[in-house]
Amino acid sequence: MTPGVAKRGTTLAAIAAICATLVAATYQLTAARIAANEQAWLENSLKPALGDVDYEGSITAAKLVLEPPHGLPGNDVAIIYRAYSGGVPVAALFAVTARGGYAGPIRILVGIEADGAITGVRILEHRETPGLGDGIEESRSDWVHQFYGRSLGDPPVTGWNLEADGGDFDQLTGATVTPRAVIKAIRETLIYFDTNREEIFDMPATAESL
Amino acid sequence: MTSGHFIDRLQTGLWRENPGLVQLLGLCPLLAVTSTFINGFGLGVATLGVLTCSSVLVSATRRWILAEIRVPIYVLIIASLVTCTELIFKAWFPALDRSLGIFIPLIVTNCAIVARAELFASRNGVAASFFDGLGMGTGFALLLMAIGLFRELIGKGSLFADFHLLFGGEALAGLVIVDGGWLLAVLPPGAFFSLALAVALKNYLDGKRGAARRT
Amino acid sequence: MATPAATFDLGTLHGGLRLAAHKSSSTGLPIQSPPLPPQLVLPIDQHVGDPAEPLVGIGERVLRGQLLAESSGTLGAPVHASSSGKVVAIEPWPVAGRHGEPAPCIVIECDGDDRAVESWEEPIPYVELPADTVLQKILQGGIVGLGGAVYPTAQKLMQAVSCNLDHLILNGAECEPYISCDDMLMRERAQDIVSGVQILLHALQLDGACIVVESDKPEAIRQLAVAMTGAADDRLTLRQIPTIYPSGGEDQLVQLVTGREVPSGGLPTDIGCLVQNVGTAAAIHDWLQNGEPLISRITTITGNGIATPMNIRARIGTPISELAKFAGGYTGNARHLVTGGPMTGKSVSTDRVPLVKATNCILVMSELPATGPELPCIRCGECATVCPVQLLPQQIFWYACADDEQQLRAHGLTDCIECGCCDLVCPSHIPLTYDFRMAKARIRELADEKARAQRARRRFEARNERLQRDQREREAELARQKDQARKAGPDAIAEIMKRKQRDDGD
Amino acid sequence: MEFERREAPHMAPTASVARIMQQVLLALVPAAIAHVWFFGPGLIFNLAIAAAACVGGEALMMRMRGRPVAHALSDYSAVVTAALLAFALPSLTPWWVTASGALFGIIVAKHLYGGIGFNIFNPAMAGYVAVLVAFPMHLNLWVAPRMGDIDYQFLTTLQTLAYTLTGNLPDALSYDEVSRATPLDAMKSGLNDMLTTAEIRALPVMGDFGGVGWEWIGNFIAIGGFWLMIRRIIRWHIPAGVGAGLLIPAGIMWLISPGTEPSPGFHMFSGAALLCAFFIATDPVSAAASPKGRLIYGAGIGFLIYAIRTWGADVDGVAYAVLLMNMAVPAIDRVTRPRIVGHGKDPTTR
Repeated sequence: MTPGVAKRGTTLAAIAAICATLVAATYQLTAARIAANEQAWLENSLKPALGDVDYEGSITAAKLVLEPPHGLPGNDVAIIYRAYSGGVPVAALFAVTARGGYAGPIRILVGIEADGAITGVRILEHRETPGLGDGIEESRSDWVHQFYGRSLGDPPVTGWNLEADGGDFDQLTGATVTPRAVIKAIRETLIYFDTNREEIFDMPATAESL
Repeated sequence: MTSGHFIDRLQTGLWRENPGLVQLLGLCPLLAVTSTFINGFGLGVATLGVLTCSSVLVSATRRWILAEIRVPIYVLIIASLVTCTELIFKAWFPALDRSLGIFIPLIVTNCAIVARAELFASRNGVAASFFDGLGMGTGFALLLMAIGLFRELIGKGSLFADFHLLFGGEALAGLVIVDGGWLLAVLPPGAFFSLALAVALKNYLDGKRGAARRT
Repeated sequence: MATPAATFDLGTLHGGLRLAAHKSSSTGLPIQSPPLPPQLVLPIDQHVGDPAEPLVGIGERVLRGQLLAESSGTLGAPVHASSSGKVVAIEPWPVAGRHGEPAPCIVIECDGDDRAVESWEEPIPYVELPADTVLQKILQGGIVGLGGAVYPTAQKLMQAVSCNLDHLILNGAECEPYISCDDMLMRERAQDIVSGVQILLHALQLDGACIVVESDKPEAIRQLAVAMTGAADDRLTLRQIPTIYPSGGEDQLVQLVTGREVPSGGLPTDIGCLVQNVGTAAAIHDWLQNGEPLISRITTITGNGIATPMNIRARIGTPISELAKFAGGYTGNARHLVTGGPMTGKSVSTDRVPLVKATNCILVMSELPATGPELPCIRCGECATVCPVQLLPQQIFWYACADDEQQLRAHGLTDCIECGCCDLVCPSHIPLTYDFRMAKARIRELADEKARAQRARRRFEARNERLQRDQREREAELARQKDQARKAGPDAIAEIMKRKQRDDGD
Repeated sequence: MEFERREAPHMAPTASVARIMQQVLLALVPAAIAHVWFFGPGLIFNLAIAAAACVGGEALMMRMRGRPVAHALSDYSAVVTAALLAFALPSLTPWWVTASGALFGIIVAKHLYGGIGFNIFNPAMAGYVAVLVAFPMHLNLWVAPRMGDIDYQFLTTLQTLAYTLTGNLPDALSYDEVSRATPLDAMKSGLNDMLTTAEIRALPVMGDFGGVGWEWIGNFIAIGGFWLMIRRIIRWHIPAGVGAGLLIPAGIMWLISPGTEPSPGFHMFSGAALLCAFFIATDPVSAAASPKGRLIYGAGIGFLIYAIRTWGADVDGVAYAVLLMNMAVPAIDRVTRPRIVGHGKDPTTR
């Protein structure tokens, strides 16, 4: 080993060490805040779908992760968050995937009260045409509001369709494909909830693999 | 170096050799995040910080940096600074961090930063490098903000929307001028058109100034 | 009609145009003979090739058919007096070949007697003569290609003999609008054409020739068929080709008749074909059988600027103003004078120019209808559709604007035959042919410049090398002398020094 | 006598850009009448607005570029761009959508590239894509055609004009009542819902080949196109290429799986395929130069239309197909340069 190489190696190592220290220090400084932010963000993003349901504790704690096949819409992981009040189940949140949109899967969040009425619907992720299919987002139009408080039976299962398909629900102006996919996913979620109500609330939370 | 030199450095970065307008560096973040003013502002400030710090650090350590290993060292410095920036954003501006997504970590790949380290900071004093980084970073940030402002105005019909991403608090709609706009502007093609218009405008102004000087 | 003796491959022409013929106005009358003009103006150079030198002086009396000028070089054709009279001047005079700019001419004041120089009275029994003797005879007749290219016929034949010829094509296509002189010639003098072709066959030692006529000349075809039947020569065949401009172009005719393509930059003889105009064949007949050199030709005088369009057989050298007078004079709207056809003819600034061997048509036209300004090319591709050489004129135009020599060559600018088809179909009214002519000239200039630069560089390098060599030689000589001196010792050095001083003193 | 000199050839050209463009416009008239019959007078308003914007934009740009304004306007090319854009837009389109498409096409796609003859992209299609991206909602509102639909709503001329000027429908009507899925839309979402083509074809919007009304407009467009071909304004290469590029893959897929693939006839008579084949792709400026190149260019467009319709997110792919092939033109021109007569053959071959 020549002195030149040794010198280069030492310089590099020294600078790497300084940089690592810098990053480590920053991490120490921010880690707690970041974790809190993440938690808050998740809670905040789930909350709107729960409407004004009162519950105790953290909703993210009692999480069910279902691997396909699970009977819920979509053929990827479905997540169910459960809300309890005094040990009594009050509502469940379903993060499921709607198929049949224009541009790939649409990840939606459906909140259902214990009695089967919808507390809220939110779109988590989608790639629908901007200005057209993205009206399903709550921030763009109040299209999702029409589902609030409705349940399987109000309307009956055949009514859970677009008006254009003989159902009870409006389409989005200029777009039918995206709303149709979303309604279908909501309908299937409602049916799943209806048939599996007990199991959903009784199952132990899935262990965090983090 | 006199203060005149520093002003000159600032002018170079801000206008004459603006990284975005003239050198056309860092186009990926420039085109991807500038759909609103606040996004442009966030990434611009982050880039400015990283660029200034990296220039100063590279300049300060330039005596010990051997030519053969300079690139790994630049990468080390810049990557560390970017990681720190990302952590800071995540801790204090989480919403903006989500809105900017991958582009904060991607500041690492912004060639404007490596270019300044290689072309300027490694050959000049700390003070000069500081002003160079400040000038270049500010030039880049201002361009990001200008394009963000333009695209937001044309594409969404609003100005300075979503300020809560940066400052927290209640969601602000900003100044909504008209409801809805020319959506094309906030989509990727709009970014290209906006940058092209900005470059054209700069060339036009330079040409006009050049003509005025000649006569 | 004679039975076909040779089988021909059938080719097709790419593109081309079907143009309004405008020929019937000049074919109503038989070929007319205008009176002798008071003055004849004979340009000394009426052919392509080496310039000719006048053989007569001012004041000299000349007879019809007398040699006036001859080329000193290997490529040229003599000029004969078209009538008898006195040489009054040898001076620059406007000529059609240069758009009305002056060129050296011999001016003869006709005496009206039209006395002929002594020549052979009897037809030359060419069949008994060896082929090269016949070629030599043709050379003396001053005959050039009468289709308009004016290449000296005898030399064209001589060059062809050395090639591996298998096709002799007689061009009676006459594809340009307005021109009908070959049509009238074929109608009225079919026998003379057949006779001329027979002479050509003998001179070339070929056993087949094909006379090709466009299908819009039924009367000419009929007369030729009659003449060929009369001649009972089964070496001759007659063929019709579709009436498409520019089927009468030499290369295009070869392609149409044989299916072979003349290679870029080459001649039809490279692929075994020789093309002669029917008028040239008749002129060969006139010279060898009647002893009359090329002192007159049939020309069409037509156009809406002429009162009575017609074909006339006029003496070479007759000023066009005289011919126009004979054809009833100009109409009120005569604006442009063109020698040759409307597609490739040359616009001339004055009618003082004389009729020359190349003048197959005198076209007097009114102002063309206004076509509007030149607009940007919209790349419609019509020009490429009609281009007989399958060029892409729109691309060439683009590169011509950019002055991109390399791309111009790659896109075949030098293969452009300047037929004018692209001009006519261009909806943007871009003068493509003119632009291409200019671009060609620039390319030639560039090539010349490059060659000059190369020569200069070579000279410079050679000079450098010479200087270096001289230097080396001087050094070697010096070294040798030093060496010698060292060997010879001090005395010798003193001797050398002394000699050197003496030399310098001289 | 003295004469004026001029350059050969001494014959007047017969064609002119203005005449070509006028005849293209004329050829669109039957299809326009059919369009108005089936979809109401919106096309006329769109045409007027697009024409005004195109001509205005052209004049403005020529002025800014210091070129003669009158020349550019007298060639009618801006009007043709306007007509093609108007045909591509739904009959109910607010004026600012039409105008911004027209201005984008003329200013960005045409003049920033150097004006007529230099534009790489088809201005009408560039303008269409710009508004398609910018106003997707407005470009998805096709009114129901005049025939076949039981509960079809038809706006009066005045209501149509009001919509064009304000972007608002009459109070009593909602968008969903006025608009209907286009045949391509219905086919795509039907297939998405796992319906068979036969079931989809039974929907009231479907006609014999394509959609009700659409197929008739297609017929008239084809008639106009063939008339242009007879007049030699356009050549057969590009339409044939588009047809082959679209119909061959569509035909093969349909033969393999007629239940899940729409028939070639449906592809041809739906959307803008025929308009593209005869009027859009045949824009000479942005097309390939040589006949062979034009065949390839057309086939590329046809295939891309099929590909985008079948595998893409968009319902119709004409505009994108044309723009993509516009980009390929220099490459096509390079490889399809015709052999110059007298070149590349062994001259001694007999």
